Amino acid sequence: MMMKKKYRDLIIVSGIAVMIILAAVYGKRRDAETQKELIEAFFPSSQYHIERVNGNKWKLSSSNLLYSGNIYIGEGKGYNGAVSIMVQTDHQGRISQLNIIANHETPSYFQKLKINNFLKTASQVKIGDYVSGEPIDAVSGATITSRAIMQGIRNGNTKGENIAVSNSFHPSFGILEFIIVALLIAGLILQVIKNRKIRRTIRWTSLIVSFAMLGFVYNQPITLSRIVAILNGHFPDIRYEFYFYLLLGGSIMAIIFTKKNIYCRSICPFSAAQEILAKTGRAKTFHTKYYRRLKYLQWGFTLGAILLALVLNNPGAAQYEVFGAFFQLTGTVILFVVLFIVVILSLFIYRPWCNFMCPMDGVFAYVRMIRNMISK
Amino acid sequence: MFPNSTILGPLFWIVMGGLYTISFTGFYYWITDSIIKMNWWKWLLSILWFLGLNITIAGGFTLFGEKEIRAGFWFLSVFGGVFIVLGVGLWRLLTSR
Amino acid sequence: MDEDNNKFNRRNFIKTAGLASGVIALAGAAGAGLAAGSNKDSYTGWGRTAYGEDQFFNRKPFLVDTPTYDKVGETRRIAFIEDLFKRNGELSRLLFPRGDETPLWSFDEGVEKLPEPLKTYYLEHPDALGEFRKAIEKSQEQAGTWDKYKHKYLLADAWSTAHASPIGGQGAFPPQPHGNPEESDFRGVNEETLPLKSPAHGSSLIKQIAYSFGASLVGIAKVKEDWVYQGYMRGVGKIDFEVPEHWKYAVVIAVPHEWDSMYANPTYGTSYDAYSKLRFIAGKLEVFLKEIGYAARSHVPPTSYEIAMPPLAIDAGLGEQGRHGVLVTPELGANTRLAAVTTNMLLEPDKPIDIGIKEFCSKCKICAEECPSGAISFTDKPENVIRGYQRWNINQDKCFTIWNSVATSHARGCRVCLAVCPYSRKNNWIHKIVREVDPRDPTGLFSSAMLAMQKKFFTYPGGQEYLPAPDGNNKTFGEAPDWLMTEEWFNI
Amino acid sequence: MIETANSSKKGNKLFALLILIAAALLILHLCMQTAELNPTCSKSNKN
Repeated sequence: MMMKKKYRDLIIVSGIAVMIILAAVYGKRRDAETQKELIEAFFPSSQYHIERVNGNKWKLSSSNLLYSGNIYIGEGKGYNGAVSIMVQTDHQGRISQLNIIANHETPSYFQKLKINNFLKTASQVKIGDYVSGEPIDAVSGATITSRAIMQGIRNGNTKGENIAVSNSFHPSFGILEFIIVALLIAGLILQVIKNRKIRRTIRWTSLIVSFAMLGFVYNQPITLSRIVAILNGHFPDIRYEFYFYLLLGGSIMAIIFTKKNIYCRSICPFSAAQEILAKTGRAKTFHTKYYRRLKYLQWGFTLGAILLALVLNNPGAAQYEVFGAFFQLTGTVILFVVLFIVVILSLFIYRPWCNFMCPMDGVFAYVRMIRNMISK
Repeated sequence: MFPNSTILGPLFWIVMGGLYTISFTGFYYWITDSIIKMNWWKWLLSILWFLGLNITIAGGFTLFGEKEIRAGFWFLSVFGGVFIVLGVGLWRLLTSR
Repeated sequence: MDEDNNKFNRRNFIKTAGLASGVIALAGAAGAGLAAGSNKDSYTGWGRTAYGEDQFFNRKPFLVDTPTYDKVGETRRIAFIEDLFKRNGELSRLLFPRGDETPLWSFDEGVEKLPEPLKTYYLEHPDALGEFRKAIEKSQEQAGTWDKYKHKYLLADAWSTAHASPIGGQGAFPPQPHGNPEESDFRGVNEETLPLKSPAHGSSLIKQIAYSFGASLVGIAKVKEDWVYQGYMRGVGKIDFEVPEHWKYAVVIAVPHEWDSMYANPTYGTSYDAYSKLRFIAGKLEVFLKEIGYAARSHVPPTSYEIAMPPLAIDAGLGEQGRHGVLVTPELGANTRLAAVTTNMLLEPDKPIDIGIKEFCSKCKICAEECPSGAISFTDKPENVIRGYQRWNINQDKCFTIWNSVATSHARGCRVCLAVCPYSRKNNWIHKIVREVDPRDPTGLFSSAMLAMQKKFFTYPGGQEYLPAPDGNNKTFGEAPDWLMTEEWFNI
Repeated sequence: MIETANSSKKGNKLFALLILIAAALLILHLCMQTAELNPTCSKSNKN
């Protein structure tokens, strides 16, 4: 019996891994094919002549002096992975066109960013100014994406022209990182302390800190799209998002060494929200004979979303959490309806989102499965 | 409120006053007929909740009246949601013990 | 037994009725809200009476001794050439001389060939000349595409033209002054002047009169030299002049634009509705002052003035200056248009107020984000020093290029910054609560929360969208009133 | 100590139903999001 379970686990773990790898490979291939089509979409061959110089630089000629020069294609690290930028400059290095040709940012967020205004401002600077840094201010509320755009311009230009740049590593340790470390430590302490009163104090303190700071102030939970971005090979820029590595690494390490999912228990801001709602409505744990089936549905859903996003090569496609809707009031109408249902449910049953819908539950369950297999 | 009449406005508010009185009396009877034990702060919270709900609805509809439809819906759903949650919490508080 | 039963039934009835009336009361609240929102009395300054006492914001708690603009170092008066319209007018006369065939100057000749003071100005502001050239190009471009839009905006254009009709040309009111101010401001002054009981009486009287002429807000300030233009005087011409002795006090008058059209800028709104009202109010006040024996000169928009209005209005306690350079008043927000009458009547000046506009503007930035021209600064703190005063400064030239780009029959302005300003709100209970609470909250948390709601709940099309194709889609911030939508009344 | 809501009770069927509705809505959300994310020229990509 025990042997049988072990084999079953092995099949599940490796099966999922194979599916993810296949989906990622397929998605990558599709992306490469579309590159040339993308340029031609902006510069149709009837009016323009394009000639490939290298992977990042194309020569452009046409009757219009403004639209002849170079095209650079570069990538910047956005919130959910790469943002591909196409810059067209005239012979003086002035930017005449600046386009985002592909991005993996979640559409509902992306549209909020007034990106068109930003692009206009960004194209008023010479392309050379991007080599040394960020010549214009990032759009507040879209810092990562605006930085990604500037990074994409720099990346295309420097790679296309073989300009050497130093990309030094300076992980910044700010308030956010401090809070995350504190929450991780509190989560670990909870595993060892037996005194109920102290446990309760620590748990509620960290829940409220997470609710307020990770939720409302920074709005930085772990989201599925970021996991997919990593699976897709796009690691967030450690210079700006050191916190993310701390959060994800800490949570996974905690599972490996203590078997406990401290992220969901006491760090996730939306779990904190549900705890508060549960306290308000005196919610009870929901027991149903279909519990297992609902759980498989939840995990299958997560896997499906991951595979979908990998095949589309677009991590944003895996986004279905309601964090944004709850903490920042961003998201589609459907997500708001879901959020409404979840909030009402949370008043009566304990943590409905975590138990029946949250994708991170599946991700951490998978990590724990691997851990259990190896430790045996 | 009633642009072509000077009397309908005051009448409206008289009727509204009546409605609030009746609903308060009705609530009082519900409470006294049930096992719920009320005290001053429970009364205060209940009244504040109902007042807040009124203001939320009036606020949302004021925005509708200003042709700010989107803002009105946002206002109603965000604060309405908050008031539903508070309402459940308040109910649990009233019925506790 | 029977009585018990009766009592029980009555009790049950009231219980049910209570529940029902609770729900009906909620519906009533909804109805009252709807009515409050759509109530025409909420169009501040257009209330049932011209005196509209209830619309005013109680300024007493926010009176301060020094106005909220920041003086840093040496200050100086404003050269008339620094005024966009005066400058563009001078340049246009060279480029497109009336009757004369050949232009006196063309862009290709370069800055050096320009006459003074244009030459010095454009040498100091090299971008401004290029921006004006772009504005002219945009204007021609828009004239070419106007055919596409002229039916859609027929009513808006006609409405704007109607308001503009008493403003320009020979028959304009108030008539342009001619001759020295020492002469023209005293022309027709009643020789008999009755002794005034006190300056306070004077102020009170003038305000009542101005309200009765249709002013929404009236404030009184001492004329400060820094706010008086230099280099040009109406009725005299291009001269440098000392501020005339008899410009002792300025009565500053404010009116809002018609609200619905203002929200539907840039294509449906106009500046002329407020301008023509202001001209009538200020012109009549000038006549009134002369009739009771005092020298008076009205300073009215669009260009007939010797005094810069916003700082004067700050002195008069009407409001404070915002990021977009426009005066923000507690009652009307940025939907405030100004005129003034200078007089030698002894008046009691009002005190300036501080309701925290600067703090709010430093965190809001909606106008900067929405400005189609990018003329409004994004800096957190006001960084420009303009003639010795530290403040946010808009790029006039870029702003004017957009005037020429929007889908109107000719350069009729934009005013998007007035429409999107969170302070530009009509006078109903929900905005009144915000208006009263916000300046009383020293922590700024309330305004931050309101700002978050403002940004979240309301739709902002975003800068470029206000322009015609291909740059944008002729979007407006608010929906146009049906009486300005041609398609509601005509087949187009 | 742990209070539980049992699915055999009538009211709790509603909870299960609501969970399923939410799940269905999430599927709908993913579908619509995917449709919007056509990688070559989605609306937001065009300047």
